[in-house]
Amino acid sequence: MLPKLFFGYFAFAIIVLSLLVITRRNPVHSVMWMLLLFFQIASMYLFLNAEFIAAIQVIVYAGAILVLFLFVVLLLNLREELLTNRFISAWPVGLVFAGAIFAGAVSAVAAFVPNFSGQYTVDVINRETHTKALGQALYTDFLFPFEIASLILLIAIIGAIVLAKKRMRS
Amino acid sequence: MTGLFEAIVGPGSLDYIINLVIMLIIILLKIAAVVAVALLHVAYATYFERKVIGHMQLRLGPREVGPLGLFQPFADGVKLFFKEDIIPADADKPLFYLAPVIFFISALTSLSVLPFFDGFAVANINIGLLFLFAMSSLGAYGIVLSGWSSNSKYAFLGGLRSASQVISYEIAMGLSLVGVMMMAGSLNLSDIVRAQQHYPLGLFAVPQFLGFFVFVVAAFAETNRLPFDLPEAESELVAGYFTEYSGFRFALFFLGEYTGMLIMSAIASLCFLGGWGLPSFVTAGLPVVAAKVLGLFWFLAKVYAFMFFYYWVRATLPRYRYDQLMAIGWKLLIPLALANIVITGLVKIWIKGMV
Amino acid sequence: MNYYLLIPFLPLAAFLINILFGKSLLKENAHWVAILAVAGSWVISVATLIDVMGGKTLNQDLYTWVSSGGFKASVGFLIDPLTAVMLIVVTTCSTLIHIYSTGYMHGDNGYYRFFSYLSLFTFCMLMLVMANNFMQLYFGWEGVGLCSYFLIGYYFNKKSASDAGKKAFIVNRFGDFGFGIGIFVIFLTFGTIYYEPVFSQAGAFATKTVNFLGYDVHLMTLIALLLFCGSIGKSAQMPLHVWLPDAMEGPTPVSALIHAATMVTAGVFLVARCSPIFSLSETALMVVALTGAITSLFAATIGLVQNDLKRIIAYSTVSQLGYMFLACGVGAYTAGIFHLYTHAFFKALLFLCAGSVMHAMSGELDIQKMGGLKKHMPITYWTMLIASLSIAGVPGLAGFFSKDEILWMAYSGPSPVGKLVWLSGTLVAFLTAFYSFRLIFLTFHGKFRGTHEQEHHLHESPKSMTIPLMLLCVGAVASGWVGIPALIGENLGIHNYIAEFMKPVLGHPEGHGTHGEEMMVMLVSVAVGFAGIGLAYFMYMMRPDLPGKLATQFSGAYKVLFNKYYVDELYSAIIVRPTIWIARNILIGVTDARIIEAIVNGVPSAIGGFSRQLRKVQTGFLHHYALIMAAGVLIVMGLMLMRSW
Amino acid sequence: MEHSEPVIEKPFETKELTISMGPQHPATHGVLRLVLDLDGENVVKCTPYVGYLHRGVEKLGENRTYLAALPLSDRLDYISSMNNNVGYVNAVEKLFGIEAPERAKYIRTMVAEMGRLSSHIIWLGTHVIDIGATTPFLLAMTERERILDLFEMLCGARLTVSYPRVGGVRNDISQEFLDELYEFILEFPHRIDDYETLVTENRIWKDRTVGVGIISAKEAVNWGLTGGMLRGSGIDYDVRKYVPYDAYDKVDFMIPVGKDPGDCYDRYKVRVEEMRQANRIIKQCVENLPAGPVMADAPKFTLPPKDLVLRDMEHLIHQFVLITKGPSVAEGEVYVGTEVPKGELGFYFVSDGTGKPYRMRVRAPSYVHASVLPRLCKGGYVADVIANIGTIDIVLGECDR
Amino acid sequence: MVPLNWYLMLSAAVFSIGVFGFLTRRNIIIMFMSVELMLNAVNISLVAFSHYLQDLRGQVLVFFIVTVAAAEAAIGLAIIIALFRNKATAHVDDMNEMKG
Amino acid sequence: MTSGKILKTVFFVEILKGLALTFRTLFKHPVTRRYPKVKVPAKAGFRGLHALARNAEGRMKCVGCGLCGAYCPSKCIHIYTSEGDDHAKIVDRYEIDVLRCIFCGFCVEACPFGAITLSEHYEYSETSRGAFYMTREKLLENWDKYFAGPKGERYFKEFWLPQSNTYSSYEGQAMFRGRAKGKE
Repeated sequence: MLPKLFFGYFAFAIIVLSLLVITRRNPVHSVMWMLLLFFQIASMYLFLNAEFIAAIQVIVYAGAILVLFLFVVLLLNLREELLTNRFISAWPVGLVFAGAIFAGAVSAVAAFVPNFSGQYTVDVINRETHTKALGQALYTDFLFPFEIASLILLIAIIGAIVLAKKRMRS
Repeated sequence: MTGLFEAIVGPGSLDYIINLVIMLIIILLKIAAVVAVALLHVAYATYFERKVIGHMQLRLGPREVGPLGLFQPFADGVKLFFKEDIIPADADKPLFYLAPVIFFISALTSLSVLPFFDGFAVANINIGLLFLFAMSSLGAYGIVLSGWSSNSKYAFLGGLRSASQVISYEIAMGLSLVGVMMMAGSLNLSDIVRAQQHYPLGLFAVPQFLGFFVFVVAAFAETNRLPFDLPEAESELVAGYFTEYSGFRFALFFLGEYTGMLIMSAIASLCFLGGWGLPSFVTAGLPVVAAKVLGLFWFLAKVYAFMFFYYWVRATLPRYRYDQLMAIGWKLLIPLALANIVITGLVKIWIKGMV
Repeated sequence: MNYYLLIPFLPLAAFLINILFGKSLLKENAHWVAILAVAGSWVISVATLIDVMGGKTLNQDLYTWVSSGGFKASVGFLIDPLTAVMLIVVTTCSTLIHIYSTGYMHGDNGYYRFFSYLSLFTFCMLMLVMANNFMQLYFGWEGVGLCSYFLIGYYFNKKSASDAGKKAFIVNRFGDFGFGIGIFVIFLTFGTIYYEPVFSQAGAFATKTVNFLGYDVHLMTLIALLLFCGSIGKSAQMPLHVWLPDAMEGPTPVSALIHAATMVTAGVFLVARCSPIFSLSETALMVVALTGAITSLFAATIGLVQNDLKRIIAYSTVSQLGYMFLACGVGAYTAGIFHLYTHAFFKALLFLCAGSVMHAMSGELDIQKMGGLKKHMPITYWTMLIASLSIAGVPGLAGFFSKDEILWMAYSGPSPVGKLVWLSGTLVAFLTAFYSFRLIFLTFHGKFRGTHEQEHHLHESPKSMTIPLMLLCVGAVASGWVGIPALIGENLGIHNYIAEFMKPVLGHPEGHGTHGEEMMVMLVSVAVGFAGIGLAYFMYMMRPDLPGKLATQFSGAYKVLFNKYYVDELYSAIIVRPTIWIARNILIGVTDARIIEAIVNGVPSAIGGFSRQLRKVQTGFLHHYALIMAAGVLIVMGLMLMRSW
Repeated sequence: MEHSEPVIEKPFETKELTISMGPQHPATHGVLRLVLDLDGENVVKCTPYVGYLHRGVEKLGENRTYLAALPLSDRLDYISSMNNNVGYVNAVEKLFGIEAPERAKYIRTMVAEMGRLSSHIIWLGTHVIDIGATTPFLLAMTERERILDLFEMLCGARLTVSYPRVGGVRNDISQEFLDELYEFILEFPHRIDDYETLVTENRIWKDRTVGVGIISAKEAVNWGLTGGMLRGSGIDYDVRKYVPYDAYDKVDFMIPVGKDPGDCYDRYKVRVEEMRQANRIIKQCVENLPAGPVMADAPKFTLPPKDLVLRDMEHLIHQFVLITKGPSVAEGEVYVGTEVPKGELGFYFVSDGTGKPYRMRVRAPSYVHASVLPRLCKGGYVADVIANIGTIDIVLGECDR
Repeated sequence: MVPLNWYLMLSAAVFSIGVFGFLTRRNIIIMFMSVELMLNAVNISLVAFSHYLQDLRGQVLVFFIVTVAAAEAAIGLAIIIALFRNKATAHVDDMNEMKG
Repeated sequence: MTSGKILKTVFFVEILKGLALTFRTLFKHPVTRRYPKVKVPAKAGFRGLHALARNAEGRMKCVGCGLCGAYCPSKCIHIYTSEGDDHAKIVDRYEIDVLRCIFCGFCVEACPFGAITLSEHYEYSETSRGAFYMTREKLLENWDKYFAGPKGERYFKEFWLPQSNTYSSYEGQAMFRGRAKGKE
């Protein structure tokens, strides 16, 4: 009962916050709701025994990506845009599409029952600590993707600098 | 914390619920105790600072309110509470209200994972250090939002400066602690303290001197203290991001800043200076309770020593310029921290090879 | 683990310190860090050598770099006699050249940069020679290449320098391409890239063939030749030798360290290191020997007529490298390594002397504008003279022993081309003596031919430069005494220490010559050496007008030689220009103008009408695209759902 | 398809942020107002606005007798009023054609250098505190307090001293004063060492000042800079040395100079060294102080002795005439520049023969130095503006007059 | 015990909200945030899978998604800034230069 | 850069020196004067609040000549006189606007009779402007308050300037006499 109650709370909060994120007029407010949303998601990860992922969610998503968003929003200073329409005029079309995707997804997962048990049971993870287990997986089986990920980040850094660099007036 | 979740995820029964409630009450009491004690310490940290810096400058510091001026923090608190709360016109009010709260809460939350003595922490979680990073990265929101929502140029400049400073130095700080994590093999703060007891002097500060140096500098920058207090550089930006705040909201920033210092000192004490650990010949003959009390004493002594260092440096050094600050962060500290990681790794492999 | 590890990591630490703090803190003190580190490495190398002589070897992994599937690579170290000798060569030269550089580079803007590159180079070179697997070897290989690129282009403001750097880099790519494939083939064949299992299993694959490009190729030959590709590039053998003379654009200490004593010999080291593989393939050995012989002859002839001080020495280096390959090719790896070892001393010395001369001449390199420097710079003169005597093979000096060893091995060895390469080697010895002394006579004797201002400026170099010269000079004289051939040594009771020392790693080819033959070979080589010196004396001291006359008389040959057999022009003609020509004429003129444009103009006009209609789909509005994407997702989702139903 | 302009990559036109620094701002030393146009942290343009403290000193001077206008000069540069007084009386003495007795000259030199010390201490403290170091400020203030105590002992006022008089000084010094002063100057060099320990070699201080606010010697001359600003750029010019007044030709001191082009650090070094030299001058003045009168015997120009006024008719008449009409001066004009802590302070008088100046003009170094501020700040960072304000060492009382 | 389906449905709901936001908002920054929302929806389902299937691979994937999201945010926001320089607007319907 | 300098840079020598200095200062005696609690007496001859002197009989010394008002640089002294029965000048009002006063002490120098004085009193803050407009009565009261007894006599002996000895006699002038005794 209790777990379901908690899940209900998280599900409710996450959905409401998601809706708030996409409907606020002021992007700064959207960012703030998103911050809260990330916290809810991180807490939910804790319930799923993924503490490292929860920490990552807060540190990277809330602490880095969202700050980046906030910076850009502040930098562009879009105050005058607060007066115009939030949505495109054909927003019902979007609603239909989104609804269809939701319906499709729900119908796909409605009858889904997991029937596979891997080696990382809750006990194993608790014994080894989640971070260690994840680290071991990352640095052995997923070493190559890990390196690629670092490369992607490097490219992203360079790309961002090149794109946003101020061009000298020659 | 994992224990709690197990309890929740597992099958519920009445015993469970009762145990749960008792546990919750204990946790709440712990939280209350830690917050109350911490805030008291924060209050006296300001007093301590004013005294220390005063005497370093041939002054007396506060001494009029109460004996030796000991009630000065409360007098300040009362004054701030009753001051008029001014909100600038055109400020974004919700965010203006929210910003100091975020700043303060993010600092306060970090307290929950600090082990004050062996076996005592509000939450002894496995990712303690990561949790601290996560919380300190949230502080940036308070700063940016206060700067932006004030609708003031000085505040805005201060907010941007501070946010980029905090974000930049967070990297250096995180990397500086990686060496500690590697040596301790854990992110759990209690484990880190315990791991240190196998090292000479019971400190990581000795083998990790490079990391410690980077950490100290980054800690100063993270808490916006001299020589890195540019966000609130009085001579340039009046008061930086909280220029427009007054009264209670200002007090929240103020408290948040000092709590931040307290937490940085606590991290330094836990990760580099041996935390509650003390030479075993001292604890050996003592009963458990006394040893624990002594542990708390040691911990606090280390924290206060570090705090004293904060004040000491503030009394001595001038302030860096913005570009120099960034240059130090990115060009000196981060490479140094990376070098520290590499060296730590190599030495670790070396030692492994020798064994 | 033990202290051997400090050997590469001291220079690495020096590099890190210099690159991080050099600009801000150390500035003109940068050399201290580098010198201390390299000197430390040298001390440990000596200790290592002593250990190895005591029979100790080491093969250990330090750190697992990659462990993915069956592939495993690590940072690991192999210390055996070959490595020990290489360590001595690398650290000795490196230390002395570091010291020399403090004088040579004094006051340069990028002082700390120079020293950090030098340290990095030393680190990479040490990693190369100490590797216990091909991956790390390749790492060191590319690392030294990179440093070489940095250092050739050190004066990056100078276009010729940066061009030379690029040239070296690109030319090396050709070789490294083969080398890389070679390592892949090794991995495919043996399933590992560690020396020890590879070499021990090599025999089992001795007769295996693989299908390569439709031909059945002898597997070991394939591997050996692919590896040798790398050697050709790195050691500047025909036909990839073109980069080395150009590399002289770098600072002279760099030429001495990288392009004479250490990096370029990596190719020889590679062949020696992989001797178990090469020995299994007669074809490959023959290729090696012939390449070496041709290159040495070829470079020596070019060296005869060049006027640029450093280039002459550079061609001499190419020629001597050819010699080493020649030795390896006839199976005398020990002799090759021995020559590598002695060559490092006297060639580094030659370069440093050249640097000293440049220093005095304010950067002038044309030997036609020098002369009579002897009285101005006695130390440089005497050391350079000794180096030249050594390279010319005058008995008793280092060059004599190693060169003689090679020639004797070629003559007596089992190689089918042995006699041939012996002939060419002897000829090269003559040419070497000749051009070396041509250099000496033109530079140091006679009258000064430069400008008055230069003459006024002439001076001996500072102590920091001359002391390394003198130390190297000792090496150039004495380093050969560890390999005194049996012919002489037997009577004196001296062994051929180096041959014995190397035997466990490199083996020793059974010669089948008599003492008489050996004596003959030795006498011939000594005789041609003296003949070369004498001819040079005759042409440049007694009859200084003769060279000019000869040049006009045999102007065709002279021109060919002077223009280095037109190799650069040849490359330009057969590779660069045809490519451009094809691009310009065929691709643009025919393909593009006639064929493509016809299609391009015809089809588009047909399509144009259609696409003008179709284009309207592209509204430019992001939302439309997004909507279409969503629709696509929906369709895919629908299809999947339908399949599952 | 409609024709559209090809999209050319426009340079990113950032909106420049204009902030008004001052007149109420912690770092602008009074009521200086700077309007800064910022591009991020970079200063694109800096416009100083002055005049918030304008009191019309020059005009006031024209309505007072030469003798009575002296206290106005106190209030020009109110942290070194002694030096202003000395400048004023030197100019008036030249106009009157009288000369102060030897002892008075020594005393003036002595107290003027004390004024220089106190001014430089303020400059050092504020300059350093603006850059963030708080301790030197408070340590230095201790010493300034001692100087002010000495001033109080000397003439009964701490800040606006009005001590020198036309023709000498107000009163002779007391023995306690002299002894106290000597104690002070023996101790003071150690205090300078303390400040220097905290600042001079400090890497942060160097980072903040070296290469900031660079101005070449030639430019410095063209901008009309004087004092530490000029000497910081390597020009060896000091009024005390080149046009000596009072007892400056009888004491031995050096003029510290920086290098060309000079930056904030050079000016800092120059001024710190000036403090040491000032200390030296005071020491020499104390040791070589001659005996003798402290007022010139010039009854037409100086107030008569008080004890004689009521006894002697002639003196009483002088008293009345000098106070109500002012001294009678020949027509003419005079300019005298003196070296005050900020630079060259010049007084220019045009006399029409009456007891009041026809025109009184003050050449205020602070005004000149404030004008160079935009030149120094341009292209730097916001934080450099602070360093530059500190380094030009202006006092708005003098600047605005 | 909460069934896995619930998490997946929650994930689907958040994803659909993200899709809706992306399809209908005019402000490009909010559109970007919608993308982040969708990524987070996927993360939720991956972590849930990982937990229920007792396999860490799901979480490893989340780790990579976070990395890629960070890279994407950096590049995307840089593009937004570059766009803003030329158009001085953050509304996507004002950006139709790619129109055929 | 010499190696010594590098060492200094790496080990933060100059910063450590600064830290050592501040640490030493921590144990020095503070110089703060705890003003309202502990008052520092003004030095003799301090130019503080004005007072009008009384003569031996207790009458006001001022005769209303008006020199002080004429000399005053800030023009803050106002004297209103009238002719008395015996053609003597009667001072009706003698008023000083203390808020305008700059305490230069020129009025004291101008007064031929030693009537106007500046006392050593410096704590005269008030809450209204009116309190600073000193009338004759207030000024005389000041005299009683601050110059009662020998203090007043001493004032005229020492601080009533200039005096004839500033022109003529050099006996007992302050001269340099080495380090003062009793001060180590």
